[in-house]
Amino acid sequence: MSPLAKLLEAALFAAARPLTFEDLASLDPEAGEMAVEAALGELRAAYGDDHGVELLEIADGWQFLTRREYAEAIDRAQFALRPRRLSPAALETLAIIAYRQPVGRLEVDEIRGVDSGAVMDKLVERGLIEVVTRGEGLGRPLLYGTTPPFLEILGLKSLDDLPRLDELSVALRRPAPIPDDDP
Amino acid sequence: MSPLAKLLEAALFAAARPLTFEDLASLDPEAGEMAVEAALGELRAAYGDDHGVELLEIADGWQFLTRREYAEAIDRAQFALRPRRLSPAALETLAIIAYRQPVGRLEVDEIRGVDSGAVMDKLVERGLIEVVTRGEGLGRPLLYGTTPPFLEILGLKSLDDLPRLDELSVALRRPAPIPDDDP
Amino acid sequence: MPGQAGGGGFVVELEKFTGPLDLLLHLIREDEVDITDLPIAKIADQFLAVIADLGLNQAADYLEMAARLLRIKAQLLLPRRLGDDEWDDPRAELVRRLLEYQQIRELVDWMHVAAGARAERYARGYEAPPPDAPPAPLRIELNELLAAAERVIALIPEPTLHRVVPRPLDVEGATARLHALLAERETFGWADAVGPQATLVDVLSTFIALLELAKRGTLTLTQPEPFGPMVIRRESPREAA
Repeated sequence: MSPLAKLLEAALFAAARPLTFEDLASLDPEAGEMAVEAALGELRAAYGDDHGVELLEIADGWQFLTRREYAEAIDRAQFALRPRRLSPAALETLAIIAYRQPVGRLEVDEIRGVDSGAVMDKLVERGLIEVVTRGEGLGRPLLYGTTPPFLEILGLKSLDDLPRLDELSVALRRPAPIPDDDP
Repeated sequence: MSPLAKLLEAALFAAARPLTFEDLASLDPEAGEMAVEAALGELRAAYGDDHGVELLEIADGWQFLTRREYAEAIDRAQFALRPRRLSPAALETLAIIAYRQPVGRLEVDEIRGVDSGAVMDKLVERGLIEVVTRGEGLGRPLLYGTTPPFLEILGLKSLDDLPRLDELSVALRRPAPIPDDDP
Repeated sequence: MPGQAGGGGFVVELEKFTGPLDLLLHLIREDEVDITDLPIAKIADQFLAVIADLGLNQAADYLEMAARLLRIKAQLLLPRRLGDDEWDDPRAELVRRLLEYQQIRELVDWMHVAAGARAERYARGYEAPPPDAPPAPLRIELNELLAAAERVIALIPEPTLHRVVPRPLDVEGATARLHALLAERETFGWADAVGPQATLVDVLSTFIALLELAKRGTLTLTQPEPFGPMVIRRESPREAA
């Protein structure tokens, strides 16, 4: 590998989080964008099928993650902590915020049909949503949006990777048989 | 690489600590010691000179570490990149203090409509605001103002370079309908 | 046997529902009925039975939904004239909400799968100790600060801009001086009143003080002839009254 590719590799290994293209480019201020692009390509090629880890595009950045087929063994050995799962209520709230952002608490409450204050506080605490602005209406309510860590826990490159609402509504019209439910 | 070597690679990558030989052997209960030994050798060979990370045997076991020659660049980048930004709450608080200085905490709370103590403590910690005097009123409250680093970060020569509030409103507000006094 | 995979029928449990809409949707799916033509009477009864079973009939959100369902049921039972075009289906709002919510649940399922797939991958577990370097520089854009200022301004219901006007006039001082003069002499002139080396501010202050005291009846101001000097005379309280 080229020295630049090795430098990127080292940085991506050192960071436990996705690094953006700008992050990577800043590692060597003398390298141009083209060189960084090429080095990234080199790195992706090097970490092909023949490795236990792979280089993935997540949250507008790049991150090394282990291949899925090794999850069980690593899990069993308990060398690493599995990320905490989100509760259905948390996922529901996140879904609404992801699609309606910026969105206020009242609107989330209304769509869910329950008070969502506690769930939203938890999500803020976990860094999955944040206040992005204030609304126009009465009391200028705080409006929330999703954060890069939200994309990280779903393994998404960007919000565009979420299914489009109109794609979904087509699927929703027919009374869908629940998959995998039959024994 | 052999499947076992890839499994070891994934586990070593995911582990928060160095893994001992026994740890590694426990990943696949069916693999014998010889096979684990061989897979480790395979892995060491794969991460030879041609990588930015290397597999090292240190006191407590095996661990992937970035090569030393890249450490400096990564450290440098780590502080050069991603300049920290202020949260909307911090910016609002800072704006109030910049324009109202010297100003007490109560007044800031009142304008923002929320408790601003924690945010102000952070701003003090970051050297953006400081106690400049004490007020006249009850309890002689601490009054805050902005610091020279605040101006420096904004690239302003002095506080006079801050746009006046009335200019600001003209510049940023949507053209408001002129209120009709006479019906 | 794959006991835990999929699901063997619907096991009703508390955590299973994230709210009344979730429960409602569950009942609708279970009955395989059409959301857009909701059999309200049946669904309402089932809803009430389930929340009573689960002890959810204490939860405000569920109770509110139960009340809503019963109201819609009652409205549907009211007789209406044939060919009444004005009639609004009382179910309409609930149906709209249910469809919207159903879409959200679909997204949740999708996100659940995505999060599950991501959870099968581990990120680097070992985090190198932070470098012994200065912390990242802080960046604030002037625009950001101004936008924040603007947000703050918008927060203040009535923008109260206090303009501090310097008040160099010293009417109080002039009043005190006039009182002192009145205590000494019964009459005196303008020159005495205003004092030596009077500034414009002194003149104005003294003049306002004179007018004020005259109004109060403390003194009288007379000018015996046009363009002549002004005479200031003490007024006794009795005469003033």
